[in-house]
Amino acid sequence: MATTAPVESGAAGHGAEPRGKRGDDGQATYLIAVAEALWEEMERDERVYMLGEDIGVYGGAFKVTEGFLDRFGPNRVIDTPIAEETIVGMAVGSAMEGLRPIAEFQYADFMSSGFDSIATVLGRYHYRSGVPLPVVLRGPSGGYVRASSFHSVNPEPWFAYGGGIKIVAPAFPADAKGLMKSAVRDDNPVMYLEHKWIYRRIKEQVPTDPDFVVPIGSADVKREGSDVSIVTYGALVHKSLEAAENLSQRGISAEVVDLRTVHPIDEDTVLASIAKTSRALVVTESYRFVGIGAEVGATIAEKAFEHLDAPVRRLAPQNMPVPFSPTLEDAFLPQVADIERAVEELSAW
Amino acid sequence: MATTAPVESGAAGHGAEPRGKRGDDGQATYLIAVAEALWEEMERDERVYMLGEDIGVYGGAFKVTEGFLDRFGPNRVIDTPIAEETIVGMAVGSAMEGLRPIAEFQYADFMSSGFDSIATVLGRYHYRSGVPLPVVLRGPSGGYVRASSFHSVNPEPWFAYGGGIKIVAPAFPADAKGLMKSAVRDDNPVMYLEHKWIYRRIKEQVPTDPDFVVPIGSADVKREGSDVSIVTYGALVHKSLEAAENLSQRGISAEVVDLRTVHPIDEDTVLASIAKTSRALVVTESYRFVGIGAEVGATIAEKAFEHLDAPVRRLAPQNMPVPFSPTLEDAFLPQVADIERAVEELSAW
Amino acid sequence: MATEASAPPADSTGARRPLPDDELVEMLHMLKLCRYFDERMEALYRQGRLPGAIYSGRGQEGTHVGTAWALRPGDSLFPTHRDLSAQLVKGLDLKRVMAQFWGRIDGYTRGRDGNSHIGDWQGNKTFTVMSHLPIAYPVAVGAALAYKLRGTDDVALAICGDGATSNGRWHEAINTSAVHRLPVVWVVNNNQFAYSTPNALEFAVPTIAERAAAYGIPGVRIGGGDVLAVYEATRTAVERARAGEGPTLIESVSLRWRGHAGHDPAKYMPEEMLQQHMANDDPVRNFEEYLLTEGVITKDDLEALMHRVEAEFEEGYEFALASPFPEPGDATKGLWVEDGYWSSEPGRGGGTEAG
Amino acid sequence: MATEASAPPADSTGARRPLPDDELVEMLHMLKLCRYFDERMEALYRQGRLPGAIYSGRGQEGTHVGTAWALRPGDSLFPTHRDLSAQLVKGLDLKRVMAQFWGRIDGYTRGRDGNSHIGDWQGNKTFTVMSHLPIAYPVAVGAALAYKLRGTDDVALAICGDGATSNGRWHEAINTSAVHRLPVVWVVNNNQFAYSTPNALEFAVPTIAERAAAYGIPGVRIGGGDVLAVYEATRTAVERARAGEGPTLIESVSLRWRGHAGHDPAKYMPEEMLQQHMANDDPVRNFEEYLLTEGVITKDDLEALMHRVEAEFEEGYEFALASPFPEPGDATKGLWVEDGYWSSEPGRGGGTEAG
Ligand SMILES: Cc1ncc(C[n+]2csc(CCOP(=O)(O)OP(=O)(O)O)c2C)c(N)n1
Ligand SMILES: Cc1ncc(C[n+]2csc(CCOP(=O)(O)OP(=O)(O)O)c2C)c(N)n1
Ligand SMILES: [Mg+2]
Ligand SMILES: [Mg+2]
Repeated sequence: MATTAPVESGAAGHGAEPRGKRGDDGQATYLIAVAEALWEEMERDERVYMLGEDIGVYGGAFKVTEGFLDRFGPNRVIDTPIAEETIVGMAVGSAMEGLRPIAEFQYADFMSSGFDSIATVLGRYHYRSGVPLPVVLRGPSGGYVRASSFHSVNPEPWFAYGGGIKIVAPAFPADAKGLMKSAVRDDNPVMYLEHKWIYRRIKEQVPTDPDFVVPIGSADVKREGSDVSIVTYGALVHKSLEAAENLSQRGISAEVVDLRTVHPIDEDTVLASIAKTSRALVVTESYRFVGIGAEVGATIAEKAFEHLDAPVRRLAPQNMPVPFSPTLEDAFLPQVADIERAVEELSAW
Repeated sequence: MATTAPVESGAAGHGAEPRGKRGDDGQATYLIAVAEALWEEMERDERVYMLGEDIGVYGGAFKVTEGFLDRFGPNRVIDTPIAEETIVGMAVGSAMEGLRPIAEFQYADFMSSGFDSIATVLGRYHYRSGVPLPVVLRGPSGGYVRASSFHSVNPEPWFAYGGGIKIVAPAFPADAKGLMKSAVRDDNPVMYLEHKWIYRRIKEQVPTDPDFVVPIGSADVKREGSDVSIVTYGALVHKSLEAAENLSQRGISAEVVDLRTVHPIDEDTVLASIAKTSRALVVTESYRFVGIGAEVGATIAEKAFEHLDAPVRRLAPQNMPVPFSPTLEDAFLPQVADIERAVEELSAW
Repeated sequence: MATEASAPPADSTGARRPLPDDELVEMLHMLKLCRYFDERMEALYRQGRLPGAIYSGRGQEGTHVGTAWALRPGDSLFPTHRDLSAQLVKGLDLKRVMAQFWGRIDGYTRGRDGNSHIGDWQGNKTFTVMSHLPIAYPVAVGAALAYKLRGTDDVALAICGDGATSNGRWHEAINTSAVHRLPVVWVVNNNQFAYSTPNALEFAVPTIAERAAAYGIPGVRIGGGDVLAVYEATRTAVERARAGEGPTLIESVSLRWRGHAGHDPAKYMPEEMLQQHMANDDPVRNFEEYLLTEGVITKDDLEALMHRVEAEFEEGYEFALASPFPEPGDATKGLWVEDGYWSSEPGRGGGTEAG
Repeated sequence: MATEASAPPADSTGARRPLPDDELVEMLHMLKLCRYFDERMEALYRQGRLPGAIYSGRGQEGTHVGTAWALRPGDSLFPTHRDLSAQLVKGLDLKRVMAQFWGRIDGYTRGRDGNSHIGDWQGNKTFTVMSHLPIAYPVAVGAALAYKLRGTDDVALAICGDGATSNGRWHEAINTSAVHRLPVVWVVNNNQFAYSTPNALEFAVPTIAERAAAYGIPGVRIGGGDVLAVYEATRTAVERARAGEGPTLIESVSLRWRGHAGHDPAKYMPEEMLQQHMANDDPVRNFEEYLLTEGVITKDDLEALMHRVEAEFEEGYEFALASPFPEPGDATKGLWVEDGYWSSEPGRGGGTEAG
């Protein structure tokens, strides 16, 4: 894991630095993988276009769309006023006319400023009209970067509740690329959450096949284990993998299930893991109360009851703003040590 | 239970008819109980005032504030423009200056139009500043009245997730009165959800003591039982009681726990009931995915594991708009028969 | 500042009437149909024979018919709960509209929504109305953006009420459309009340049209009692938009003759105000008299027209009540495109008696 | 339409300077302090010695100092991320401000937020800044409403940027305040960019001030390079509000000299534009020269002033680094009033090394 130092100075990790390129070894950061997917989909389908704040000349707050304006021009890379409700409305209206918009939110935090157009219009229009809305809403979410209350939110439950919007939150570059392609090609609204802590930290080999996709709605077991299942997503996949590695030193075998899609949830994969381990720890950055972890916990309790040898534990932050100070943020968000402790308690049951 | 007929014609039950008065028998409808509490609190404390759309001359879409303008005048009963973000902002700003605002939303559905000011400002301001915000947001929520997608919402999870706002949803007139008084006297933000299906349907004896309060955060067992616990709130408390009565004819004893406050949840009362029955059915009008039922289900699974003899079942609508047509709404929302069936399955476990 | 609508160009025949006579007669037919529909539906509602809610547009038919008349089939309309008449002009089938009011499968939303929360995008390019005000305004920006990006000369027209102009979405949408010079016409149906709230409690300027200056676009104010004035002002704005000259704001002033919804007796409405408007600004009677004076129609034509209107309503009513309710099992279908609910015919086994 | 700010009334001494000399000197002190603070903090940020983010207000000190100067202690200020200088003028303690930047317990948010997301309601009547734009505008309406209902003559003043005017909240708040004639002053710090986005992509009118006409309130446009012009325009607006005459919209034009935040090199900013503004409209240098020419200060005074500023910064820096981090166990306290976190002194055992 990278230390937090370079992030602490660096304005919540957002980018003066250029996005960068794949290394000669073919490895790509998560940031690059997202940009590659967007670029290839823009190349593939003329109907795909982007809109958002500062995505053109500036290339986006995190440089995801750097270079897109030069390549695709101002008609397909549109800088908008600071009007999130209208950004979403524009996406919806143009999708009704057959375009396939990708709207960037400068931070996922500001999706709350477009809430009504997202939850009321985007999520509910197709059910009442039959008109498909192939809209992608994307933005950087999550904490661990000293960005405090308004630049660290995990908005997924807000937008899962109303329904009608698929929500993905990849943890690895390859998944990020494959899920973005699926999102752009999906005829339903998709919210695509990019974890800003992962952007420049995690790199791996990423497929170059232009049609490489990761299906929406499928979870993935990132580490096999037999004693306890850790069900998680986003930045916490990496912290869970680190915890699992440490636990293995102590003879505890933890399986790590990466949801990848948080709405709808891949129940089969989750339940199969529980059937194997009989113990479930649900680890989310999404708040505890009515968070994604609550849904996963309730689902396991309802559908894997006969397999459970221990209570379904949730590890998640309390429902309140993410604090700024390092001592507070570290105490507030789940850490590797917290995961290890929870797994040990569960396996002791 | 009243039939739905008078409601089907009657514009989603909203009110041309005057609010009405207590009967000579001292019985009050839920609608009257809410109005009584507001009236008494306005009388008790000069700092309390109301704002919202059409609450003055018109007396509110459901007539809750009928007569308030005449009694308290235009400085304490303020008609606002159709600007929910600003209605909430006004409440927050005036609360910062020591007033105790009560903001009415014409329907709880339109809380989504004030989402950012509610979730971002109202819910998060005290944690970062230490300034108390004694604000009450109230409005009619819920379905079963043929009011379709935009006049039937259960918004509670949207506003529970971000934290910092207590949320109450009473089912009986006495609870409605006592909880409203607690809400107005609370120094924290409180969202008060009035179920429009209950407004004029349910009446009972309601205390007249001006200081009768029902504490926020306390659930109440509305019917004792030994075989299965039904944990619910709002209109479904009444449907659950009807189901419990029917089940008792068939020798099944169901306990009905009325949460009354949906955030935070009274875990002690819920867990005590599960400890007694060992079987839990969570029935909510709040959607299934990341709804209040998910939280209750996950909490029971986590904290009452050793008591459970059966999986924690959830009965809740899918996450999508509430449809208009009688055949669709009846199939979509949980009905008495659905509750009976679910309880029977659980007790057969 | 608001400018008066410029007089229309003389048409090919050199006559000063802006439309050929047969179109004028058809315009009267729509005005009559909308008025009759509105009255009959209210009567049925009062008798408890109509479920759900009704939002009367009576007194505002001039605004609805006049604006929608200026649109081509390929243009899109983004209305509110109050604007059913505009949707009928745009092409909605009265039979399917009435099926929607009774929650039947042949309604445009297949029973999923009721009353004027209706639309027919696939057939007539009208947005399926949502309650939240004015939430269709930002969506209209998107449709207009698509026309610009595609290089077509289609136009989007959005309507909302006077009260909705106080909402932030109204500002965002108009501002954004002005920045990008999009082909959209912004109509405000100023019926002088937002539910019980008069204009003076919604905004502090004398007219809504003058607010156009804050967006650098033209603002026009017209009386909704004159359907041709509304039509001409709208046509001018639509032509501007087609020519790539950007948005226009049109304020059409009328009065809401009935309550906000069927249940509302509107006691807050000054009786004299109402009487005056009904006496002088009735868009239906005004237009009828105009056509009679101009000799475009005769009293006999008028009678025939009314028979036609009544027949259309009866046909719609029978169609609606004969249409089955949706099948209960379909309640949760059609949320996601891939389940195919909307691309196939729905089941018709729901029966015609309320479940 | 926008009107120029009216000239200030001559003060008691009959001199044309709007403020007593000692106040003018103190005004220069604040201008210098804000400029120096801004420069030093950026340097520390670049060296990686400052955590989190910084949002430079350099070049806009005239707007911040001039507006805040017109307020009384009992008046309230609703600023954004860019307006720390205005908060300093309103009375925030530099030491506690710097403690906030370093996430320490003595910061105004007790380490819960960083940088200019700060405020001190209890002490100086400033709203604790939230990022969402311009979300403090509606809150300012509420404070102003309270002043009106209470019958006090206090005033609320809210600031936001040019870009934030495109957001619906901006419209709602100003419109509502105009309808109820509330004692509030709406300031727009037009630094000509919203992050990388120029005015032309945010709105389609030449000035923001002229939009006041859409709300029936006065609109004033002034150059932020002249702190006294800003002060006088604001004082006029504040007096209007105190007198119960309602809101005023003030547009103060400047330029953002640095990037949007510390990480932004602002390559999109035309070099010449920047050079010109720095040469002609530097509010700090302009005011310094004015006071020198007017003989209000001497070169020696100036030198002393700079020493004072440097000393204040050093004191603040040492205070900040000596202040402990919050105790981890307090992370979840203070969400609800009843846990008493905010009504008691917080623990100081968090140490001074980042955990
Ligand atoms: C955002 C929002 N808030 C509240 C409502 C409830 N509501 C429905 S219609 C209405 C009045 C609308 O007035 P106006 O915009 O003038 O339209 P009209 O009904 O007069 O045509 C209100 C407040 C709503 N639909 N949307
Ligand atoms: C609702 C919302 N959307 C997006 C952002 C991200 N953001 C932060 S500052 C900024 C630019 C603001 O420009 P302006 O209003 O002119 O203020 P300035 O920073 O220039 O002082 C943006 C887009 C935000 N804070 N709030
Ligand atoms: Mg109106
Ligand atoms: Mg700016």
